[in-house]
Amino acid sequence: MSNEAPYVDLDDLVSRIEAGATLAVPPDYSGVAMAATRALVRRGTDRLHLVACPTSGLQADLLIGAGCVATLEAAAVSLGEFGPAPRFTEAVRSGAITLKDSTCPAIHAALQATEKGVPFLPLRGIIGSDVLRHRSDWRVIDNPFGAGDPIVLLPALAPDVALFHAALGDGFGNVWIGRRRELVTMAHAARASLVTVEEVYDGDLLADERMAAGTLPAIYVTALARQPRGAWPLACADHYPLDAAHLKEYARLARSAEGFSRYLARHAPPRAAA
Amino acid sequence: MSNEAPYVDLDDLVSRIEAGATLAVPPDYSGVAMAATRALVRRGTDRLHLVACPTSGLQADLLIGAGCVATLEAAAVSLGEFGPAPRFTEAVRSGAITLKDSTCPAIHAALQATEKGVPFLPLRGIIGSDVLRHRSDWRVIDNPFGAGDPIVLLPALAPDVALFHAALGDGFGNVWIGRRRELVTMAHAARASLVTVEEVYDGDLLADERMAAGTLPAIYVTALARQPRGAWPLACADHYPLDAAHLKEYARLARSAEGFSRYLARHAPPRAAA
Amino acid sequence: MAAYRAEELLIAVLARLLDGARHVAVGALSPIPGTAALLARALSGDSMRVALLGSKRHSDFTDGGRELFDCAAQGRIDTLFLGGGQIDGEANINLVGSGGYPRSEVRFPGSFGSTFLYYMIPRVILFRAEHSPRVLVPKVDFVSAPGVGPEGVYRRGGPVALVTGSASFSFDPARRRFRLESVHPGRGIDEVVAATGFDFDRPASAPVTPGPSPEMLALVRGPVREQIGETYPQFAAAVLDPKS
Amino acid sequence: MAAYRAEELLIAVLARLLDGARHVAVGALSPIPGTAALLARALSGDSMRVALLGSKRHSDFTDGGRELFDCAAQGRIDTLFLGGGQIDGEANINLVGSGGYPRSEVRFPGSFGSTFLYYMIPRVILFRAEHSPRVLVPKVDFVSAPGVGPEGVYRRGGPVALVTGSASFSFDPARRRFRLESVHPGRGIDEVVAATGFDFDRPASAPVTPGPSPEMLALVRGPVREQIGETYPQFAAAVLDPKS
Repeated sequence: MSNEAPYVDLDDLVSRIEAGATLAVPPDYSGVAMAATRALVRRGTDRLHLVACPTSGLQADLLIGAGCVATLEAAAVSLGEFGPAPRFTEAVRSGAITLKDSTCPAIHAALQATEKGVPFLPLRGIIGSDVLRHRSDWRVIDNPFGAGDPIVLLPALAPDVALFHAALGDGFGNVWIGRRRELVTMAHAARASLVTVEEVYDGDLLADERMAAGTLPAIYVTALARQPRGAWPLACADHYPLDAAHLKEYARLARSAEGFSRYLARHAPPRAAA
Repeated sequence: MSNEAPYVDLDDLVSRIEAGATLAVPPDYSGVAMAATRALVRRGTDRLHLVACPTSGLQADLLIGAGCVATLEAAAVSLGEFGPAPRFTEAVRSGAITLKDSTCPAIHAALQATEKGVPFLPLRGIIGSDVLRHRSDWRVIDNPFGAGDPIVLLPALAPDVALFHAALGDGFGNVWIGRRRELVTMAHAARASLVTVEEVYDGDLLADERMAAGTLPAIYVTALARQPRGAWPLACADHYPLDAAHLKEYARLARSAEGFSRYLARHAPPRAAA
Repeated sequence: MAAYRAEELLIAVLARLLDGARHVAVGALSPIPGTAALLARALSGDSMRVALLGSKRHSDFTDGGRELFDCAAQGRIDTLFLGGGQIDGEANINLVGSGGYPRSEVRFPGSFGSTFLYYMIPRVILFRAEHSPRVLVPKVDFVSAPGVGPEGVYRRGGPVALVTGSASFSFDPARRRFRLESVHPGRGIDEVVAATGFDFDRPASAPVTPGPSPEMLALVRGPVREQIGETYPQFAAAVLDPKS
Repeated sequence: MAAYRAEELLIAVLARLLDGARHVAVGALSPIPGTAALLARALSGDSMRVALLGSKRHSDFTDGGRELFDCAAQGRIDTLFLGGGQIDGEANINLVGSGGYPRSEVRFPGSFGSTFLYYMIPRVILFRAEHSPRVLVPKVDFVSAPGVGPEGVYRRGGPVALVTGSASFSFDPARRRFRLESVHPGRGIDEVVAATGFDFDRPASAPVTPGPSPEMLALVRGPVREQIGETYPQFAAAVLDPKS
């Protein structure tokens, strides 16, 4: 509960994500920092190694379409009910991004390896899949506690930055994430965590045991920005649902490069034009 | 949120712990089911493989003194401010129990291995200690992602039963554990979890996102008993602090076998005498 | 004209396959399987557990995104629905893409958790509405997860059935083959054979898949529709609403 | 007679060793180190973080018992206090027992997290109030954690100092030796040598350990006493209360 809470403005927040950084982001239902993502696009930060923890949607599609992403590590990218992620699909076809296809529990476990300070974590399944065949960074060993029992080892995944949106942050820099504990693992594994919050909580989130149970302590939070509707057009917990009309329109526009450019010009114009 | 909550009485609850079972219990500050422990002693359940997750105090001392424990796996056992755990110390001296000395993060990680369904988890440190020298069940391998980098592998630790006390349980069998998440790992790793609760929560703990964040879902809860002051003489979250006078008296009595017998006769008399 | 929609038939077929299941998991992008699971739960008198990925109300998980996978690894989930961009005759599934890798001509979303769950959950039910040679192929272009084996690899589950918009199949891992169990009303067996890119076992005459019971329809159009609407609002409104 | 108690001196000595620390962890059964950490935090204007095992109010952790160890593994904790039933001249520590294993004649509580943290936290400060040949031995009977090495084993931290009721030492891992830094008021250097079961480096004349400043005493007897009282009520009441 020590230290002044490091609240900054949105542009300052995203300026801490350097070109070429390994950037971890949560799934669409978990608190996506969409306002910060648009700020990142406006800024033109590129060559990102984007890690979806473990899947992504609009956020990945936007960053890929805007040319911010060099490498994508994910278990899946889609717009959910609104169909395939068009810029992702197109980037795969054109070879514009390097793919590290993964599977959900592998991304969780690889982040947990970094959380625990170990070089790898084992995981069942996977052997016999083409996911493994294309991951030269994964290893198969014989389980030292068994015999003739091959098992996959996943190397620790250490993002430079975790970026997400949460309902509440307090004046000490603690962030309430509720039961979205994939955000906790991301923050533990990342060297720095940047968080936008819907509201500032008046008090100490760690002082009330009920709130503390769902709180990521400030230890792991590098900087915060207050950003009402910071997840829009995606949902933010109990604050607002996703904006279905907007996502439908995005899915339609992003089908073509021209449509996507129009979308960007409207929602994330380059800084000079803003 | 399905299923009827399996509330039973205390004796029924502890009858589900069979002689010879591997029993996981939390540290003294985390919600210890002391009333259930006394019921277990009264019942005379023996040959337990007791796993402290990762340390224990009064509970382990009581079970060891009463002859319920064959093997103890722990990172430490002590009465904290009240001194050494006398029956534990005496049982070590006399060789009455088999010791599996461990270290806190090893117990956490070995439970996480079972939680994740993997046969082992790696852990840093440990090499060069006598803890490792006496654990023939642990292995050292060369890190497959490095070179000349030995690392310990801990085999998964799978308790038959986890036993603990929590502040709240609801009518669906969900249990509120707040930020005492070692209870979550224990319950995930154990085949069955038996829980005593201080109070029954009127409503669904998973329906309120603030409570849900600190809730162990009923999926992992095998049976519950309502047991007000169920952690006494240890503390229960915000409900009551530990009973220092009682612990002082215990520490004094338990120094001798006779004193301990007197304590047992008063607080956990055998069933026939009760 | 039938008294129910095509989707309602599929929901009923999938729900019947859940008879006796205790804990059913439904992955992302699965409105029909999700509805089937919630229907089966309602039919079980709420004694069945359902974990619906992406849902807050119809998921009991509180330990973050990994809990579904950890829970499956602990053996606490007995049944899973999975889809596939391509499925082949040995029940290999492809959720990644067709026409080359990594530069796939047609890219699917990705493997999600299939590369793990297909090995770990005792009963996996494959579902894909489209029944065509494009989906049901002789050999998948990318194996997100293999239907069987490999030999010697730890595995405690796998595919037991495949339901499409035209038919229901069971799967025999020992013979690595599907077997036709029933053909949906209005479809012919020859039509199914022609639309399937792989060979499969079949009885001389396949029974017709039974339609949803009135009780099922009432639940799907009533309380279950509302429940699934939290996670799939478009689907609940456009497909399940009797007024739409 | 000194204007402070022996415990208050030790608290001051330990707090001074925390100068510049950013995140200090204190294990179980450590009232004096715990008080020192809370004092150092107060002196830092609350810019230092303290994680006090067993405390609810003076721990920011919300991820269960493993978080302290995970947090250390992530490199987020720079300083740790550790005790030892026995400590030897190479800074090996024994928290398990003396006189044989497993049937130790004198059993200590156990290794706690030392077998991990001693390797992982950059600065570990050893503390033991009792300064006797029984505690400070030539070679520990059981190595809960080694002071140095073994060679080739991943290690990013270890012992930097040892404080006892009689003196302060620094530790040089390259030479595997302690060096006497100061002797506490009222103790003589010969007395320290006689009470230490291992050999150590020492200057020709060792300085006297400075006592607590008035500011330190005021904090320890006031707000810090109340803070430590949550975790160590007996200690706060019996030792730190100026009225006791």
